[in-house]
Amino acid sequence: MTTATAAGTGTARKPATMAQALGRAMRDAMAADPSVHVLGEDVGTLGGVFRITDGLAKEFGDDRCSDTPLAEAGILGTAVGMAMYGLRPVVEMQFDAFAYPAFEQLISHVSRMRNRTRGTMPLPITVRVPYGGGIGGVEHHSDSSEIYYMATPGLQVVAPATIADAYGLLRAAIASDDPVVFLEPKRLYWSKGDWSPDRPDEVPPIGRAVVRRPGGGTAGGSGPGRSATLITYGPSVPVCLEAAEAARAEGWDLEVVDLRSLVPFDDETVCASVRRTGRAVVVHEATGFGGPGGEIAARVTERCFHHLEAPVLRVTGFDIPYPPPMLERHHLPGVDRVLDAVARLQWESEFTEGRAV
Amino acid sequence: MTTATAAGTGTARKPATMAQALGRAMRDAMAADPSVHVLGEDVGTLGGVFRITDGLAKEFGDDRCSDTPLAEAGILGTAVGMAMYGLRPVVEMQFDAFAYPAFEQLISHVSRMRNRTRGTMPLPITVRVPYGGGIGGVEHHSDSSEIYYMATPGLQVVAPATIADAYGLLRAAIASDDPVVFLEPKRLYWSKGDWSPDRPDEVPPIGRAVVRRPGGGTAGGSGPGRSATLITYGPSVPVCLEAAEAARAEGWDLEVVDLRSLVPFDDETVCASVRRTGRAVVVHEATGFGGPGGEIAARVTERCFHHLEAPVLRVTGFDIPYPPPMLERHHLPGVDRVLDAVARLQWESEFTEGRAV
Amino acid sequence: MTVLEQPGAYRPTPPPAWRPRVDAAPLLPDAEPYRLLGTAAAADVPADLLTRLHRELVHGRRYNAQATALTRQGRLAVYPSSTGQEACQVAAGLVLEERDWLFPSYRDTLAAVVRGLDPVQALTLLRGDWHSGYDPHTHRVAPLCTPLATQLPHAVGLAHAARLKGDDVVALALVGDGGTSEGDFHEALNFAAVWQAPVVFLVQNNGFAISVPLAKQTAAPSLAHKAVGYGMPGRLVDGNDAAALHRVLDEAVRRARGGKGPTLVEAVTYRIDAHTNADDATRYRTDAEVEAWRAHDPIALLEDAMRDRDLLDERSVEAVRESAERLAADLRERMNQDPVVDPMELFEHVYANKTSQLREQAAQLRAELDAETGADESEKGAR
Amino acid sequence: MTVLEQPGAYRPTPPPAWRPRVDAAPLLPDAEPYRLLGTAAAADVPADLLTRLHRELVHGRRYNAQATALTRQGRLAVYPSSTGQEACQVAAGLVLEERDWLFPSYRDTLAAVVRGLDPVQALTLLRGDWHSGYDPHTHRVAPLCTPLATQLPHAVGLAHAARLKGDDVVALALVGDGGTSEGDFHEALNFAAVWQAPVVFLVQNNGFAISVPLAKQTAAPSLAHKAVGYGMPGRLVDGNDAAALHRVLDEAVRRARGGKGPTLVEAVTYRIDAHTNADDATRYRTDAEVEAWRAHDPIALLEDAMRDRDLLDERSVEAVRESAERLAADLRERMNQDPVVDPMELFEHVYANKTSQLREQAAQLRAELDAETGADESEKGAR
Ligand SMILES: Cc1ncc(C[n+]2csc(CCOP(=O)(O)OP(=O)(O)O)c2C)c(N)n1
Ligand SMILES: Cc1ncc(C[n+]2csc(CCOP(=O)(O)OP(=O)(O)O)c2C)c(N)n1
Ligand SMILES: [Mg+2]
Ligand SMILES: [Mg+2]
Repeated sequence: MTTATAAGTGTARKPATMAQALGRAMRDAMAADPSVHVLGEDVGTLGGVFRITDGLAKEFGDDRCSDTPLAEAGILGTAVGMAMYGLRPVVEMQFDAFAYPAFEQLISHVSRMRNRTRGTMPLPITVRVPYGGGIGGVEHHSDSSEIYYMATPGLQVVAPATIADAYGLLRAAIASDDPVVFLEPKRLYWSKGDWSPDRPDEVPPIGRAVVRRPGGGTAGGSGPGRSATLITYGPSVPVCLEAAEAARAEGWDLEVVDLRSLVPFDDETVCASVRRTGRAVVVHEATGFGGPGGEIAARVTERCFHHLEAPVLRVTGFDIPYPPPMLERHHLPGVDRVLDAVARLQWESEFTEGRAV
Repeated sequence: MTTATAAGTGTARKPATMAQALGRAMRDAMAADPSVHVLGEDVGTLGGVFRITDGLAKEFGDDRCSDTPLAEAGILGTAVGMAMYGLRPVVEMQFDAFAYPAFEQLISHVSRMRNRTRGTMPLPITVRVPYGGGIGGVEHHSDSSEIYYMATPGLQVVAPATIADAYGLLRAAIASDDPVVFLEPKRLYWSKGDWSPDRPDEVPPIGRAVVRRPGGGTAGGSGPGRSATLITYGPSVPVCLEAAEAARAEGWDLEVVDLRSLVPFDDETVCASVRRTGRAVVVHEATGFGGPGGEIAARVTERCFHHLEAPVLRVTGFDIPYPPPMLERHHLPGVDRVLDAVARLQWESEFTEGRAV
Repeated sequence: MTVLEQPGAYRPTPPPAWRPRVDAAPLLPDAEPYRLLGTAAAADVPADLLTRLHRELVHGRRYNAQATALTRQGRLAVYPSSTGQEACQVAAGLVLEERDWLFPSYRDTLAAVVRGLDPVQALTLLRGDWHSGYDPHTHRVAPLCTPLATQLPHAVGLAHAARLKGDDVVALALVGDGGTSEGDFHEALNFAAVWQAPVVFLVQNNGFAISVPLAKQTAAPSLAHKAVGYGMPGRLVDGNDAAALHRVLDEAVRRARGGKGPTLVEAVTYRIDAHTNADDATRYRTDAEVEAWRAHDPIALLEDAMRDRDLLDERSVEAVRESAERLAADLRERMNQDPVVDPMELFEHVYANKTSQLREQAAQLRAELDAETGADESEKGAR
Repeated sequence: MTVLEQPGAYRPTPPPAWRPRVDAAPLLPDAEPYRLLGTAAAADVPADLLTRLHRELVHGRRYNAQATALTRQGRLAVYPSSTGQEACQVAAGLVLEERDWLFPSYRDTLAAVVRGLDPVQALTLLRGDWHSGYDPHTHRVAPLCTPLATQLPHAVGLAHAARLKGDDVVALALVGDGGTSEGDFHEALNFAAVWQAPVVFLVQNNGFAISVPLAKQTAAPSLAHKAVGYGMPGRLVDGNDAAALHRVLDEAVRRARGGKGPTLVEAVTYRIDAHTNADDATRYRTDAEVEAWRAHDPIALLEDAMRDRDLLDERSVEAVRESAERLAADLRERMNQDPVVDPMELFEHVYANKTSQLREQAAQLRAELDAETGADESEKGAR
């Protein structure tokens, strides 16, 4: 399994997993603010099926970290009521596909209550969703459903890819007065990195993308050359970093932009990179058709049309229900497919003939 | 209210409404195939809140057209069971937003059962959804949620814009062995056209777009000139036809492509038009960010990049919850906004100076 | 069901008792709806309560008539009337303390008005100028809820939160007979019972969900019989008997406040008007049925009981009617003024801070509006 | 709840009776779970039924052990064991006619196997080579359902459809105690009762939903008490007493078949293993609790009762054990073979006909696979 360590800073003096960083973020938020409450299925005694909430019930009591009855609409619906009364609920959906029963509450209430009440009743709810595949989960355990949330005004949609972001973005999500769908790439839960729980790194706020890997040779706006931008987020960030590394061998110089949040979307950072490179590939696990990549490609194209040497391409999951474990590797966008897409970015125009694509 | 008559064929010898055509489609399907069953809230005695199922319970009995208890997941979930036993349920969701409670059944079962069972258990279910705005409905009565369905592999997504299509596509949807989300543009329910219930027009199958308005002057592939393609569907088709008419005055020659179905998507027809015109605007009511337009713009760009004189633009609803009745006209994409977008298609390059944009 | 007789003595070690079994009997509703008016016990209802109820019922009926009239004048987009159900509305509006919360559906503007909300604010959704016309905190009235039964978990969550904070707050949530079929009803009641949340669920069983009669909605002996399945008491009450309703709700609210958990109350009533002004009720019910229910009118029931106790005379009836007319006139007048709507507000409340695309879109609309105004101005100038 | 006494005689015209009121009493479960084994009535259970139940219980236990072992060998991705719940599984698997339908959850592969499904096919989902390993029509077993309670409306719809078609078919749907909290449970039971669909709901109340004990799941006297709220009978049965379960389910199936509508059966049992092999049950329950339930083991219970009637001796026990071993060995052997998976199948069943983009994507994967094979071949060639 690919890990996020590629983005880390070297010697793992204090190696931490993303799971630990997420748990710590909730712990610190609960310690700092008594209105933060965690609820969901198995989040208490068990500490969650991924153990992300481990220890919270013990430290803060069952009332602050509560096992609920097994009903996702009920969980989110009661969280709405709690938020109406001034609490900051952090809700865990056990797996991505098990958030679907809560869809009506999410769309018709969570996303709209602030607007409905002219700002007088914001709902500071964080909906944590372990999402994506790559862990060998059977049906319904590997969905990537971010487009459903992205397409719903009123929701923020956040997906960390690094351990520092897992902590920093989750703290920011809990502190946000707007509801946040917080997508935790479950196959990065056990990725390790150098991170200090006592002095967690400052990270940019929700709504800001970061260039995880600047285009080496051509950085600084020196024009397209043999460079391109990989636009990605969540579990695909490590894949893109690996692809960018591998691409050096082919003579490509790839920037990797980690979106960090899909809503708000950071056009500025993304478009600055694409204007630098002139080419872009969007990479995500979710299915392609109607998925996030369409929006991203379309808005980049609207804004950077005259800088583009080639259409923005997409490397995504196939347009199929998520496959069973034995076949998922064929579905997931991996390094090879990213490199294939890069190769299709119409380099011919600038080629010295004879170099293979 | 704009109507679809613009697409009609002249003297309304037998004027029919889209509502009538839809009702007739169900009636004829039920008469032709005893396995077709209609179910939903108020579809029986009342004939539905839009009267689309009027008369069906009387003609075919309560068992063929049944009022259900008030529970959308229950309606769709029992329809799944009925389809498992060989029936062809046609389910009515009373309004677009009231389909959300059925989301889990739709995503986790309706869309996946065929795939799950390796094709041995297809689910020929039609989910009729009165959708979109423009009827002065209060909150939750005007949503456009097609992206949620488009992004879900296994579902077909159909949206008629004409009376002939309302009938023909609904018959095709009911006859389809795959589940279909059938989006009925509710503000076109009372649009009138010349249509014969006894000899309904043949229409192309689901999955085929049609050019509703060919580019007059430049038709036949004579290159871009001052032409562009409006790509649209459902309630925005009449808007685009009106815009195309108005655009003549500005010297623009616009083709209007009616997608008819979002899934399957007819790349061929759409791209052929865009290659002819070199410019395109996607028009729909749904919100822009993460909406259908992103996918459409992205795939057109992927396929037609070197034919494009300008980026594919989008004219959509704003990225806000659907507005209250008194403000909805500001939200809905109308003729003016379509023309504005057309004007922004970077015509400068081919301009004789001095002509205003 | 005792189709199979429980056989005699049991010899093996019985399985461990793993939970306290509560006794089901006290949770079951009585077979007949609870009633006060028209019974001997009506004599014990405090006179001032009856007077208050009467005043609100008469005002409420007039309010419903006025709101319906406003739909005909195009001043309301739609109105779901509570005519015939005023007793439920009034009792729900009166039974709570100021610090408590009310969770109404689209049909329950009257309850909100009884609780103190300005009717113009209460009608904002139905007028069409915004989704909700009031700050929920001012009168502790949640926004009118349209997606059926979805407000119930909100009420549970709020009541639970209040209890966690140590506040003495009860939530009262309204739902229709149709709404009880939704999954959210089930989940809300279950959470409430497990959490022992201080919440009262009032089902206004008005016999229909739009056109669908109760018999197609449920096969249960009564909706109140659902309560035992969650471990909370279920009460059945005559929904047209304002005094009975007030007493049953008051009892349930006290129970909740006392830490004894939630109650489900089913009020059997009838929707005299069509579902909304847009509905044609003759398609699914007979005039005879409506007439039979008119004979069990909540105002008439109360007035009879008050006359029995000499609490009502022509003068006092007239006085209440007059004040109802004044309220109606005021409502009519204020609703006849065009509300001030600002299209730019569409972008204001989607998020705490506008996203960049909302800023772009707001600028676009601003420009369009300016162009419109500019065109108007120059047109005016030209004339 | 009779906090408020129903007052005396009622004078006004009572409101019209608008629906037939059913009597609640027969719908309520008994306070104690129904039991046969260990009671005098066990003597009347047909000997061949007991022998059949015994054989299946022993096979079932061995099956569970084998499947769990296969997770350790990496041959199953995950296994939710039904050890301790075999009586529910076996009774559910045996009680139906061939034409009837079974709706299992992820935990109910054993019931499907008892019904005749090949265990290798039943385990396909959990092995990870496809989402479902069998054609549901061959044994009339719906695909194992993972999203909790979502299979219940399917069972209702299927049973309803069969009845509409005039077919004499009953559906039996399994769900866990946790699953009863989902909205789909509520909606399914309500539809079933309103439609009088021939369906039986069997709740395997094994005390836990993963780590969450029943007391945090419901405050109800029992889960069977939910039935009255839908207007169907609720039965409570000892879920470790195979004979009692078989009788109660048989009765419910007959009732459904006879057009008398649905039944809710709650079987009180216990999950002896962890939730799945991936779960650590020591985090949320004590060994003492598990041991107490082991003392109420379904196989031991049945064997004791059979010994009382001289229906079991060492030889017959040994024979059953041996056949169980043969089944396990066969399962082990067949599961140890790598299943044939074809990546191209990913695109085959999404729609009846592939969309153009699925064709494109299939071509892409085909090319990738060919390239891989090509690379392999040339590597081989080089060696
Ligand atoms: C989730 C959902 N589905 C459907 C509707 C459409 N709808 C509005 S009112 C109504 C009937 C409600 O009946 P009931 O709960 O008895 O309340 P009543 O209108 O009688 O007060 C329906 C189906 C809705 N508002 N929400
Ligand atoms: C809709 C949904 N939410 C959450 C889950 C995750 N999950 C799988 S099993 C389980 C517990 C189920 O408990 P119960 O219904 O009692 O059945 P048991 O596992 O005890 O047989 C949970 C929460 C799921 N499968 N589906
Ligand atoms: Mg009603
Ligand atoms: Mg359980």
